[in-house]
Parts: sequence; structure tokens; C-alpha cells
Amino acid sequence: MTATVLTQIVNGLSLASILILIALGLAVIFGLLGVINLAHADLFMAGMYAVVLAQGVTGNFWFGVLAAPLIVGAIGFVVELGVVRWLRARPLDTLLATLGVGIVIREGVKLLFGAGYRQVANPLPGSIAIGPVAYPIYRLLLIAVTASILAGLAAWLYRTAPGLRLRAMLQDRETAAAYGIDPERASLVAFVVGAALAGLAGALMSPLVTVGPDVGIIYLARAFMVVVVGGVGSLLGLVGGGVIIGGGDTLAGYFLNPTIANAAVLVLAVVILRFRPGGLFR
Amino acid sequence: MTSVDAPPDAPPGAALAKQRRINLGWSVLPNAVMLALIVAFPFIASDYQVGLMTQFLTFGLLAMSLDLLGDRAGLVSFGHGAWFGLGAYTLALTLERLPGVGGTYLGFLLAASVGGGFAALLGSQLFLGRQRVGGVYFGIVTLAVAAILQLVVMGWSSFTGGSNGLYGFATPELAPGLPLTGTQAPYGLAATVCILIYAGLKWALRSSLGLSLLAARQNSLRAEGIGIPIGRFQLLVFSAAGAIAGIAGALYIPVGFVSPDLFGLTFSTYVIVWMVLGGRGTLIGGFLGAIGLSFLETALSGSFVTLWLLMVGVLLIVVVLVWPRGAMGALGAVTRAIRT
Amino acid sequence: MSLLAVDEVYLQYGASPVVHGVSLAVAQGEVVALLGRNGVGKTTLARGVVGLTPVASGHIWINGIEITGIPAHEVARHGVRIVPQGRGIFPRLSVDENLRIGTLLNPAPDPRIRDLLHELFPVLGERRRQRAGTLSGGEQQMLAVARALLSAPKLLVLDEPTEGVAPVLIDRIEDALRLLFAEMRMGVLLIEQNLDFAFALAQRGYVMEKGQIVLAAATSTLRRDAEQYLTF
Amino acid sequence: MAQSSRQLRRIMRATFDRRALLRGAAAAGAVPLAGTFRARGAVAQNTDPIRVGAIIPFTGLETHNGLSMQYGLEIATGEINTAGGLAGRQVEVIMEDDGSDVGRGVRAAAKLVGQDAVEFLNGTLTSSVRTAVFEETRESQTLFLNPTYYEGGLCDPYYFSSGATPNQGIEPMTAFAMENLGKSFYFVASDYIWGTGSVAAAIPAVEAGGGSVVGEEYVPFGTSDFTAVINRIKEAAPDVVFPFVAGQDGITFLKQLSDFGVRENVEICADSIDELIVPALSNEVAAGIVNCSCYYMMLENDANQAFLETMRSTYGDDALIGSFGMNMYNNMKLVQAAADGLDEWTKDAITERLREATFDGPSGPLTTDPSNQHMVQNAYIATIQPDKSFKLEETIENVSPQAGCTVP
Repeated sequence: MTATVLTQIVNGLSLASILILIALGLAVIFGLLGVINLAHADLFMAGMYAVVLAQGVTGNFWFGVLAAPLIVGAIGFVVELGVVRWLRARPLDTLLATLGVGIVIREGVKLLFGAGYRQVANPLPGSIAIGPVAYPIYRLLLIAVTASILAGLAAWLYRTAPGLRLRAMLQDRETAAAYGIDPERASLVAFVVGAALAGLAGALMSPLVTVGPDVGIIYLARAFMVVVVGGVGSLLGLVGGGVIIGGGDTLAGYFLNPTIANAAVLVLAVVILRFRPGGLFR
Repeated sequence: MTSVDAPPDAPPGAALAKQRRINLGWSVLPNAVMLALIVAFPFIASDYQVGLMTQFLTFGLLAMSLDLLGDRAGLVSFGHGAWFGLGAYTLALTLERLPGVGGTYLGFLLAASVGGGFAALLGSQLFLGRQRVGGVYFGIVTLAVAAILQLVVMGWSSFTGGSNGLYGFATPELAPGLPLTGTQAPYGLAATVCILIYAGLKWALRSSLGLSLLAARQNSLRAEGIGIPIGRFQLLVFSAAGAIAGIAGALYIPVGFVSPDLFGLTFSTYVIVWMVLGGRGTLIGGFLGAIGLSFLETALSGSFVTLWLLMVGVLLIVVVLVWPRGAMGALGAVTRAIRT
Repeated sequence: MSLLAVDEVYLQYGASPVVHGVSLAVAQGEVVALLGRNGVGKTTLARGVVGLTPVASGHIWINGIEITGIPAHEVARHGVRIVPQGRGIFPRLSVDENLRIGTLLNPAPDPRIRDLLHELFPVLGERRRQRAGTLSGGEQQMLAVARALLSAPKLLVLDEPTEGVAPVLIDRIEDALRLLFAEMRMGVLLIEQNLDFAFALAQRGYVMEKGQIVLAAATSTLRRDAEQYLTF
Repeated sequence: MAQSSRQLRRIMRATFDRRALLRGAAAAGAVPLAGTFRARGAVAQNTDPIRVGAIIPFTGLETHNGLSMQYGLEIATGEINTAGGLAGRQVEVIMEDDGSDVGRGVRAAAKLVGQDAVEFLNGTLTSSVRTAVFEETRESQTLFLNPTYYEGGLCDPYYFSSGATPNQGIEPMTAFAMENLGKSFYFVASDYIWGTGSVAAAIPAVEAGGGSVVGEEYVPFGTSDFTAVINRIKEAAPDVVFPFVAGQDGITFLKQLSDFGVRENVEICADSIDELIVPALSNEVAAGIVNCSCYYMMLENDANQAFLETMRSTYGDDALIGSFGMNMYNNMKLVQAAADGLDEWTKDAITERLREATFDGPSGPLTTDPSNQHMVQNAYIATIQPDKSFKLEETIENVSPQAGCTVP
């Protein structure tokens, strides 16, 4: 019985870390720019294909993990300069335009790589025993990696000058500009970082799921729930959202049939949004 | 949190408000041409195309209701297809239990009430609270609600037919001996309902209520300051849009089946694309966008497939960036150019 | 050559013209007041000077370098700072972080100035970890001034520093500013409605009405003649 | 591009070309449709190409199958046209994308039948699309050939299926598994008609063979995390897991089963993992899976070798084909066999002859079972090797289809 409980706890932790990882890029762009990036799911997917590409060239998964944020960050660079920049202060238009960007990325990947599935092998097969429970190494690693990325992001935002610039720009664009902060550049940095994080998440998730052009869509709604349930614009909120959705999913998945569990978590998210539109952790 | 953002070149609904002043011929002409085309279509097109057009009219009505929601309440639903699905399932389930004329009319009535009622229920929770849930949050909530409904429809197969959808329910009948079979009768019904709803909306939006809606939409802060209850307005518009979407779904029934795909993200995304590319804030733009794009897709997707979607994506970006009022905006620019 | 030279500048707010052909100058070490009733275009002019509102026509120079039409963050690189109306502090950043914004363009501020600021505004040291939004109005004003001065500006634009500040604090701010202006020798364009405050600090001033300069004179003259333009 | 402009012209022409009431006429019991147009002008149009409508998921959930189905279809068409066509007329194929979506699938069928006036339909993949298209073709009495294995239950005089019925895939698989892998089974299925129908067919097969079912479970589309399911599997400790999880979810499930170490004690058998799917699996995940299918690329017969050679020279050496693609080919070749020696193409003549048609091709001999119009065919059980190649374990020859219905 303790083994079951322990397994469920680790499962919940693992799922929460996965959801946080996936939602990170979305949260950064939403939180810092107020932009809902509907292309997030497809940037995430592009990260997976970056691994497929890098693995194909070098034969090493970890090169893919390095390449993904660079490649997807570059896509983000183009999208910000070409699209998002021109729609400032028109949030719904940004939403619609990034919907288009997502379609273009998805269909572009289909043109480049074909519509079939690609495989990314688990680079660290095998399990580690945690007490009575054997748990896959790679999933445990993901928990640690997610925690490190969160810590790194927090340090960057709260301890460095670029982070300070971004947060200042987020609060008051004009005053920030009057103090020498280039708001256009700061926005670009925020978007590229968000996109790179989406790519990194895709790369890290690629061994766990099926790599295909439509894979991102599955995660989009879930990532939104994590971001808004916790509260936009706060890393703490993101962690909270991930734990609530991930934990809720694991718990419901254990007791209920998967379809009902799925619906139950969505209902929970809607109810939270209804009563705390700003998120739980604000 | 209500985000009010309009395309920069014109305030929402401005075209409508101005239209009264502009010389009558120019505002009536496009509508007359549209009307003539809709009436003439069954006489010039093949049966296959009339059947197709019937479906696309229902899509057009759905896009029109989404445009109503966006233009008058500043809300974009990412799950609007779900209301269409609700209407379609409602009529199908009614006809399964009560075939014939009675079931048909009851079903249509129920479809409108279920669509409108569900929107009212959800809207009362979202818009009337201390903190209104609007803007992108409304989009996310509707996305989740559609996903929940889809899971319910898929999971409750004894009632809804599950992933299989529903088949073999009775054919709706408008009057004894006038079943909605073939292509002409369903087309006639769909076309009539579309025209009536469009005319009704045009009329309603020019009434004093419609104008206060417009005022509220254009400056929500000031409107709230002078005591216009924005939350209740949004609730009203959302319920109306939900009811129209429900009717549109019911009109889809002569196709002969309903499936849970109607609740999917893909379908709802399509509705948004139709509205944006057709032209926001005009009602007729989304309607024409739905019909035009659906026809193009049917004609081209066999040969283009991936390229077709790629083009839709590019077009979506370009239209939002440089032509926020879509095809209707382009048309307006052309007519203005001709006139001057 | 003056530090700031504004020549026949026209500015618009949206589509409506607000400032019509204003010319003025501020020399180094000089405190110049810009006076006028609400809505005559003072703030728009200030925003125009620092690059936040685009100049419709006319020219603006800093130390002989034309800055007309360049974006605000680049104007800032020419040593121009603004303490905007309503203070423009970043409410969700800490007091310390707000001050760090001031040092972004001046990474090694003069330690004497730093000490002086601490001395004059001790509350900023006491509350350095607090969110700036939790400070009182006067404290926020002190923060905004300190932030601007830490960046060692050549030209400081102060837009209504006394607005919404408790009267006791106004005197303290006035004393502190007098000391700092004397110490730092920058040019100051001071926009004020509080005439006593303005006359106590400025050597000369301009009076605006309906988007135009209607009077330019030394403070002593202004004290006498400004009445007709400035009664509220 | 050329094809699309042709299609556009066709639409333009059709716009001014009033046709008889589609469904109205069919409902009134008039002469079947597609044939009507042809028969009327038969003398003059005898040399017109025979149009074939293909419904293929090029986008959506089942995208990855699209190309394979196109290959099979086009290779067969090429062979038929080289050999002189059907009843002396060349074949022209019109492909439509169903987006793996029921509404679009039905619209595609309506376009192919109503506007393009195709002589028959070949295709559909997902069970929801197939069922919806079946409803339409049954009403309009259109000839419809299905290439995909499925849960069965569709019978109509104008409907033929080369796709395996449950007893041609699931039953041989469970029988083999009970003999070689273990007796207790755990079923995980996508929560829709194929998944539930397949489990419904598998349970009696297991129980009849003396095995036991220790768990069955249905997951919604888009499931990306199977940890809860995997926990339940571990607790139930079955000998064999038999998944019916569709599309990318199915691959994700297999990956995660491996990650969680379930494979150390549990065998996996399947009826849906062929050469088209394994590229998405790593060697560790794929190795050891036992699968039953009616076609593999590794089958060693002359027809298959010739087919693969044609495919690789036409579409490149990486081109892959699975059982759906092969059945697109088989369907065309069955029609060719039925049309052999026929002077004039009419739908009823072809349908009549399809009921007795046979074709011995890459997947082995196919014979129509006239009672349900599904195919008598071979079932092949194969094990995936560490290098992801398939090793044939057993061939069950000439399995009669049990479609769960008979043609009225």
C-alpha cells in the first residue's frame, strides 16, 4: 500500500514537472508580454523535430537538446519581428495571428519532414529504486531538469540586469524607455526566451511521447490551464498550476476512468478560473 | 479584464453606424446581390453543390454568431463549435424520440434554447461576478468547456452514440408531407433562416439597445462609469450568439448524422478563421468567409492538402497584420474607391 | 550653447494638436520652471522632449545634438531623464530594484551622490526590499527623484513632483532638491502648478497657455506678472 | 497544379450541369446513381476514363497513413491502365482528404459521388469516417471498398472490405499469444468505436481459448500520459498487454510501457503495428512485440517483391507501405479482376462479379466471401526483432471473415 501511495506521489510529481516544463514558454510570453501565443504548441513540436534533426546528424540525443532552444528561439525571433511586434496592444489580434503562425509551423514541418511519426529513443532507459518503487531514470531526471530550469529562469529574471529590464518594461513601458530600456528589444528577448523554452520542453519531452507534426495540439489546452490556474506572470503560480493540474490528473486518473478523469480536471480548471480569474497564486 | 481591442483602422461596428447616413443605394446593393445569389443558387448549381451549400450556410450562420459575440461583446470563443454541436445533437436526439413535424419544431426550439441557455448559464458565471472573466480568459474557458462537452459526448455513448455519432434518426419534417430530404428543402430552410436571422440582427443592432451595446463595446470603462451594465450586455450577446449557433447546428441535421468532431478544437478553429478572413465586425463577413473558404477547401484540398492549410495559415497572419477587417474590409475599400 | 534647446516644436495627442510652435532653452546648471494651467500642453511638451511623444514638426537639441524623432530609450542615452507625472515608479519592483533601473545607464554612480540621496531620503534605505507600490505618495516621489538622480542626468525633467504629496513632505522634497541641484549642476526643466515650490527652486521660467509660450521671464518677474495666467 | 486546374474546370462545368436528384432519387428506389449517368450516354462515352474516388486521411489524427494509402492506390492504377484499364476504359483517380474527421469525410464522399460521379469509392481509415461514409453510400447505393481492418458490422450489397475482420487479426493473435506468451490479458483501447469494438471481439476469443482477461480500459483521444494506466497494469500483472490505442497515442503508450519497465514481465501483442509504425518506435520499444496483420513488407512472395520494387523506384527507397496501403492496392486489383473480360462497365455487373472475385497478390490470396463481402485472406503473425525487422512466426491461411453481419 505504501508503495502505491509513493508511486502516485512520484507520478504526480513527474506529471506536474512535465506540465510545468511544457507551460514555461507560454507563461514567460504571457507573463512578460501579455501575449497569448497560440503557436506555443507548434514551437514545442518544432523542438521535437530539432532533436530528430540533430540526432540524425550527430546521432546523439543531447545535441538535440542543445540545438532545440537555438533553432526554436530563432523561429521565435522571426515571429516576434515579423508578426507579434506589429500587434502590440491588440491582444485578440495577436491571438489570431499566432494561431496562423502555428498552422504555418505545423504544415511547414509536414513539408520538410513528412507527415509520418519520428522516433526519439529514451536516452536513459532503466529505472532507479526509490524505496519500494522502481521509477524510470529519465522521468526522475526531468523533474530535476524542470526544477533547474525554473531556478535558472528565476535567477535570470530576478538577479540579472536583463531580467530587471524585462520586468520594468512589463510594468511601465514608457518609463522604462525613458530610463534607457529599449522596449522593442526587451520584448524581442522575452519572446525569443519563451520560444526557446518551448523548444527545450519539446526536446526534453520527445523521448516520452510520439513525435509527429500534430503532437503539440494535445498539450495546448493543458498548458493554458496550468498557466491561468496558477496565475499569469508569476513563476510560483506556474508551479502551483502545474502541481494542481498534474496532481489532480494523477489522483483522478487513479480513481476514475481516464475519460472522466480528463473531464474532471478541466471542470476543476474552469471553476478555479471562474472564482479566481487572476489565478490561485496571486 | 475585458480586453477591448479593435482593428486600428476603424472602431467596431463603425461601418454599421455610418451606414445610415451613407446614400441608401450603396448599402442596399450588396445585400440585394447576396439575396439574389442565395435565391438563384439552387437553380444554377448542381444538386451536389446545393447540398454542400446547405452545410456551408449553417457554417456561415455559426461564423456570423461568433462575429456578433466578438464585435458586440469583445469576446472571442475558442469553443464556438460546441454550441453548434449542442444544437445538432439536440435536434437529432429529439427526432430519435419524437419523429415527425412535432419533433422537428420541438427540436429546433430545444436546439435554440439549449444553445442559448447553456451560454446564459456559463455567461452568468463569467460576466456577472465581481471580477468579469473576459478577453483571453474567456477564450480559454470556452476552449475548456468545448473539450469537456466533447469528452461527455464521447463518454456517454448510450445516450449520444459516443465517438460513432448518431445516425438513422427520423428525417425532420416541416409540415406533413414536407420532409427535409433531398437537397432543395433543406437548402430552402437553411437559406430562409439565415436571411431572417441576418435581417433580425441588423435590425436589433440598430435599435437603441444595439447602439448602447456598441457604446459599451467601444469604451467599456466609460460605459461602466455612466452605469451601463457591461456584464449583463455581454451575457445577453453571448446568449444570443449561443442560441443562433444552436439553430445553425440544428439546420445541419439534414446531412443525416452528427459526430463529436463538432465539439473539437479543429472545427472551432475553423469558425474563427472563417470570421477573421471574411471580415470581423460586419456579420456578413464571417458568413461569406465560411461559405467561400469551405467551397475553396472542398475544391482544392484534394490536390493541395498540406499546401492548402499552409496558405490558410499565411493568409490568417497577413489579414490580421495588414487587413484586420478581412475580405469585407477589402470589398468596402473597393466600393469606396469606385464611388470616389 | 544651451543644454536643451527646443525650437518651434509642434506636438499632437492622437489627432488633436496640443503644442503649437513652442521654443525654449535650458542651460547647464539652470533650473527652469514651466508653468501653466491644467491641459495647456506642459506634460505633452515634457514627453516630447524625452521622446515619448513624437514631434510633429520643429527641432529639439541636447548639447547641440539633434534628438528630434529618436526613440525615448536613445534620448535617455544623451543624459535626459524624466520623473513623469504620477511618478512612474515600478510598483511591483522593490525599492532597491527601482533604484537599480536608475543605474542601468550609469553603472557606477558617484558615491557622494549616493550617500547624499541616502541621507536626504533615509526611508528608501529602510524599505529597500519592499515593493515600491506599497510606499506612500511622498515616498514614491522621493524614490522617483532618487532613481532619476542616480543615473547622473545632464537634463532632468520633473513633471509635477508635488502632485498628491502631503504638505509636510513637499517642504522636505523642496529642500532636498535645492541641495541636489546645487551639488549636481545639471539642467532642470520643472513643470509645476505649485507656484511657491516652483519659484523657490527655479531661476527663471516660462508660462504656457493653449499650447503656446505666453511669457518667459526671470523668477522675480514671474512672481509679479504670472498671476493673470496662473490663477486657477 | 495541373490536376487542380482540371478539378476546378470540372467544378465549373458541373455548376451548369444539372444532375438528377441525388439522394432523393435513391430514396425513391430509382436506378442506382453513379451508374445512371454513365449508362445513359454509354455509347458515346465508352472511352471516357472510369473515375475512382479515394478518401484518404492526409491530415488530422491518421496523417501518417496518408502516403502509404496513396502509394497503393496509384501503383494499382498504373498497373491497371498499363494493362488496358477496366472494361477497356482507363482509370482516373480523384483523391480527397478526409482530415480524419467525420464531417469532412462525408463531404468528400458527397463530392466524389455527387460532383465527380465516380464509379466507386476506395478508402477511409478511421472507423467513424468509414461508418459515416457507409451510411451515405448505402443510401445512394454507391459501390464502396474499404481497405482498413476494423471491428466489423457493416454489410451491404455495394460494400466490400479487404480490411481484416476481428477474427482475421485479433483471434489469430490471441490464439498465438495464449499458446506462446501467456494466458492472462490486459486490454487498453482508445475510447471509440474501433477500440471498444476490438476489445468486444477479443474478450470472447480469449475466454474461448481458456485464457483470462484481467483488465480492460478505455482512454480518450489525445492521452499523452499513461502512468495511471500503467500502474493498473502493473497491479493486475497480466501475461500479455494487447493495446488497441489509435494513432500517436498508441505509440506513446508503447514508449511509456517500456520506460516503466513493464516489458520485463509482460509481453505485448498487437494487430496494428506494421512496418509503417515501427519507424516511430525505438529499437528497445519495438523489439519483442508480436503482431498479427494481413500484410507485411517482409512477406516473401514474387508479387510482393515486384510491388516493392515498383514502389521504391516510383516513390524512393524510403517509401513504406502498411496493410491499409496494400489494401488500397488490393481493392483496385479486385475490381480489375472483376472487370476482366467485361465488355461494358456497369456498376451492377462489377458488383456482381466482385462477389466472386479473387486476387493473389503481395498479401497472399484474397477471395470474396459472398455472405458478407469481406475477404477470405491470410493472417500473418510476426515478431519484431531487435533491429526492428519483422520475423514471420506463423501463417494462418485462408481465414474466412466473420463480419458480424451478412449481406441482405
